Amino acid sequence: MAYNLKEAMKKPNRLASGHRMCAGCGAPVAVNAILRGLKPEDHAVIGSATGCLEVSTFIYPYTAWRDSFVHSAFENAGATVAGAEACYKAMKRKGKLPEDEHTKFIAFGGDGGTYDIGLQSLSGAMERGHDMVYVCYDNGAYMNTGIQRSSATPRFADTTTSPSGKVVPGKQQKRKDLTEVMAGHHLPYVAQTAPYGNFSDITTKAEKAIYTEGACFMNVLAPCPRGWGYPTENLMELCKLAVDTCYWPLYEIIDGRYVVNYKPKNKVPVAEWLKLQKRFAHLFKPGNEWMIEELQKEVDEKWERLLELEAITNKAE
Amino acid sequence: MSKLIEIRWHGRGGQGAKTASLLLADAAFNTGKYIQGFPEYGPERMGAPITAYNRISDEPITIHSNIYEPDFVVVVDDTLLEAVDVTAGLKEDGAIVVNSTKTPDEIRGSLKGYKGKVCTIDARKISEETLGKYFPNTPMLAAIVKVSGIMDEQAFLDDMVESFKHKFAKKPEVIDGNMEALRRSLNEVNGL
Amino acid sequence: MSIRERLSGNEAVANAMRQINPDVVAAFPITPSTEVPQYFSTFVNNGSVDTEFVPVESEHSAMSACVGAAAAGGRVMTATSANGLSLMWEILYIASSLRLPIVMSCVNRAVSGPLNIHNDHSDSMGARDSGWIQLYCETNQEAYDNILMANRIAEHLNVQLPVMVCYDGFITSHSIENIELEEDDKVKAFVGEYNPEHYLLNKKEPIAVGPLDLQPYLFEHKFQQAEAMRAAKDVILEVSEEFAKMTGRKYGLFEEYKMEDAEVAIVVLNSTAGTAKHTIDELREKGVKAGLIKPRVFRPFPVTEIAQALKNVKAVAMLDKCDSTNGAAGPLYTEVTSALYTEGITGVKTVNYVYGIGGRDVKSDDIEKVFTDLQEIVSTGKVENPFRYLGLKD
Amino acid sequence: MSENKCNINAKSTWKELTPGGTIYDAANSEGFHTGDWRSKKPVFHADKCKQCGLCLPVCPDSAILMDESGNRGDFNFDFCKGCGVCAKVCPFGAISME
Repeated sequence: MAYNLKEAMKKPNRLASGHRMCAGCGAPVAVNAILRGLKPEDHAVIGSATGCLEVSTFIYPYTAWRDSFVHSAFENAGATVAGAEACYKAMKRKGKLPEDEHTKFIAFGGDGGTYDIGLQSLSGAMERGHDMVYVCYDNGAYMNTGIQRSSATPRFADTTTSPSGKVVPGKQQKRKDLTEVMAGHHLPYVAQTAPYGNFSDITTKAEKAIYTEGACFMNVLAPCPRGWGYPTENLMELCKLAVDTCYWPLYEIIDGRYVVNYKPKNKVPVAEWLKLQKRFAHLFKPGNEWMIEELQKEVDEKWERLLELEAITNKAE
Repeated sequence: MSKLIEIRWHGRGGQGAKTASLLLADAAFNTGKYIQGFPEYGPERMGAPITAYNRISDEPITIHSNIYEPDFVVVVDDTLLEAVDVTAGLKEDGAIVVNSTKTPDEIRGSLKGYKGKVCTIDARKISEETLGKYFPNTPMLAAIVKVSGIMDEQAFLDDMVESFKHKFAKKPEVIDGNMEALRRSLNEVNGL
Repeated sequence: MSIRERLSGNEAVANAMRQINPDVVAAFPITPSTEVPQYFSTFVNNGSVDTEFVPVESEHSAMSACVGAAAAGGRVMTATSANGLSLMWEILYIASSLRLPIVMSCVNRAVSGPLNIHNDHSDSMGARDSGWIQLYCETNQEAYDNILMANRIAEHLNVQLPVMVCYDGFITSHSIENIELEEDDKVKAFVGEYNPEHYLLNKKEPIAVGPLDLQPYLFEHKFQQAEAMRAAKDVILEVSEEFAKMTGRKYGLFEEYKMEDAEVAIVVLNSTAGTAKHTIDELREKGVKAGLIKPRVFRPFPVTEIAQALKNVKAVAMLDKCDSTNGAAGPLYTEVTSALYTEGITGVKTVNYVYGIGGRDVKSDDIEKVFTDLQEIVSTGKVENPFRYLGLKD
Repeated sequence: MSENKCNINAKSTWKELTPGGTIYDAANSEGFHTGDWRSKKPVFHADKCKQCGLCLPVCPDSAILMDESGNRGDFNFDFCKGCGVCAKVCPFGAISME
C-alpha cells in the first residue's frame, strides 16, 4: 500500500513516550519511523546494542518498548536477535507457538555497536540469513560514552578522541562505508535512509526490510545534537542537507540491484551541511579550506560511484 | 583374565593405529569387558608418530592416566623402531607385536635389550592377499588378540563378523576378505 | 533398563543433547569440545532432533545467541572450551544475571597462553564466579548424567540460573569408555517440557529483558541471584534423587570415597579422582587410611557439607588443576580451607598442590606421593609449605 | 496511559524486584514523565495549522496528541522535552517556542 503520512501516524508509537533520550535526538525519531513499517497485528522482538538508545529506553523498572525487547551487550545485538529468531523457528516447528501469530525480529545498534565493536556479530547474523532486520542508527561517533570517534565518523570531524588540535585537525580517516560492506553479504535487501520529508523513504524501506524473508540491513542517519554541535530544533534540517548534499544518499540494494531513491537536481555543496555543525567549525577557519574541498571530493566520488553501480546493476540482461 | 590389561599402540598418523585401538576396545566391550580406548592427544599429522592406548578389564576401570608400563605393545609400522622407544616400560612378562616381514629374532636387535616375548606379523602380505589393499589395522587387531589372549578367539571372530556387517552394510562383498584377514592373522603371528 | 554402551565423553554428551532435543543449540568449534556440536549437527541434519542449530562465527556470538534464544523462551544448550569460554566471558555474566537457564558443556582445557590444547581447569575455574552453577564430572558417565539433570536444575523456578557441566578435555571427552545410557522416552519424560513464565515470544505479554539497572536496583538483583545460587543446592539434590530413582546412579554434592575412617584425604575434581581411587585402593591394601572427596557441585559451593565430611581427617590435600596465580593457592584449596574455617574446624592440616597444568599427565604414583606427604604432615604435625606443585620439573 | 504495574520503585526490597530485571509491562515508561526536562515550551496555534501532519513523525517523544482521524491536537506536556524540532518543520508557523 502506498505510503500516507497521516495513515502511518495512526499506528501506535511502538517506542513509547517516557524514554530518556536527549531532547531533539534523531534516534527515537528514526526508530519509531522504522517500527511504523510493522503491520499493527504483528508482534516484534526488538534487540538493541548497548548505547544511547538502550540505556535511555529501558531503565529499570521502565521500558519504552511496546514490543518484546532484549538487550545483552554492546557488540552482540546481531547474535542476540539471531538467537531469538532461531528459537522462534524451533518453537514454531515444534508447535509451541500459535500458528496464526507472526513475530518479526529487529536489531538496533548505533554506529559504535554496528560499524565497530559489533561488526563481527552483525556479519555472522547476516551471513547465516536469519529472518531479521538489523538497523544501524548512525550518528557518526560513540555518543553514549561522550562523543568518541568511530569508523563512521566523517573525516576531519572533531570528537573527544579525534580532537581538532594544533597539529592534527580532527579525525584523519575517511568513514567506513558500512552499507557497502553489507552489500557484500549478498543480502536480499539493504537500504540506506534517513528521517526525511514525510518519512515515506524510511518507513517504506523498513516495511520492505521487515517483510523480506531473510537477513536485511538498514543504515539510518540519526543526527545527534550534542555530538554534532547544533541547536536541537535543527534535526530535520541536518537530515535534509545530508541527503541534498549527497553526503548521505538514499538508496537501496534489492537482491544486488542498486536503486538510488533520490537524486537531487542541484546537489547542495557539502559546506552547507558542515557549517551547521560545531564538530566541523575548524574547517571554516582561514587556511583550512582544503579540508572542505577534500570532503566535497569524497562526497562527489562516492556519489558518482553509486550512480555507476546503479547503472551497472540495472543493465538489461 | 581378571586383572587390568594395558596395551600401547605405536603407529604413524593416517595409518589407523588409533582406529585399531578403538576396534580392539569395541571387540573387548562386545565380549563383556570394561574398556578404555584413547590416543595420546595432539594435533594429528599424516606420517608423524602417534601413540594410542587401551585398558581392558573385567572390573570397572577408574584410572585415567596414560599408560607407562604396558602389558603389551603393538607396532603398526616397523620403521618406527628406529625413531621411537617402543618397548619403554613394557613389562618383561608381556609381549610386543610388530608389523614386519622380519622374524622376531631379527626385530629383537632393534628393541634396546627387551627380554620379553617378541612377535611379528606380516600385515602387509595378509592384507594385500585378502583385501587387495594395504590396511594394516585388521591384521594387527587379530595379532594383539592372539598375543594378549584377552579374549576368546572364536568370540572375537563372532563379534567382528557382526561389526563388519554393520560397518560394511553398503559393501557386503568386503566382509569375507576382512574375516579371512582376521583368521589368517590369528594363525600367522610369529614368535608365540 | 539402561543400555550398555561404550562412548567417548563428547559422544555421550551429544547423545544426551539429542535425547533432550533442545530448541536451540548455538556453538563454535574449539578443541576439545568441537565434537559436541559436530555430532549434534549430524543429529540435526539427519532429523533425529528438531533443534535449530546456529553455527555462529565466534563463541561470543554463541553465548549471545544462547541469551537471545533463552530469553525468547527456548531450551538452549552449547559447548565450549578454554579460549572459547574466555571469549564468552562478558556474556556468561549476562546470561546468569538475566536468569537464563542455558546449559553448557565446558570441556576443560588450558586457557592460552602460550597456546595449549590439553586439559586443565583454568577455563571453568576462571568462570567460577560468573554466576553459573558448575557441575564437575569424573567420567563420560557422569558427563552424560549431569547433562541430563542440568536443564531441570537450571529451569527450576527457585533457581533460573545457567549450568556449566565440566569434564576433562581429551581424558574424558575423547576416551572411549563403558557407559550406561537411558532410553530416549525415559529421558524425555525425566527432562520434561520447558514452559517459562515470561518470554520474548509471548505476544500476549511482551516483556523487556536486560535493563540499565542503576544504584537503587542492581544490589538487590545481585542478591536475588545469590539467593538463587543458594537455593540451587536443594534443587540439585532433589533432581539427583529423582534421577537415581530412574537410573540407580546416585549423585550428591560431592562423592566420598573411603572417607568413613580416612586419616589422610585428598580433594580433587574430575578424571583425576578416578586415578586417585585406584591409588587409594592400593594404599588401603598397605594399611594406609586414605580417602577422597570429589566435589561434583563446585557452584554453589557446599561449605558446610564439605567441611563436615573432612572434620575427622588429620590432613587433607586439595589438588588444583588451575593456578590462581594469586601467589598462594588454587581455587579448590581456597574454597575448602575457607569452608573448614567457617565451620570452626581447625584441627585438620591442609596443603595445596597445583598439578596437571596444560595436560601434564597425572599418574597413580603422583597421587601416591601426595598421600606420602600427607602422612608426613600427620607424623610431624607440621606443614612446611602449604602451597606446592605436583609433577613440576624442578 | 499505563501505570508501572509492578509498583517497583527505589525503595523496593529484593523480594519485590523482578528476577533478572525483566519487565512484564511493555511501554510502562508512559508512567515516567519527561516533561520537566523542558526549558522552552511549544505553543500550538490551531488557527494556523493546516493538518499537514509533518510535525507528527519528527517528535522524538511522540508528544503531539492526535485524534482518531489523524488530526493533531495540542502537545502532551507530560513528555514534551521542548526540543523545538516540530516548530522548525512546520511550514505554516503553527508552532512557536516560548
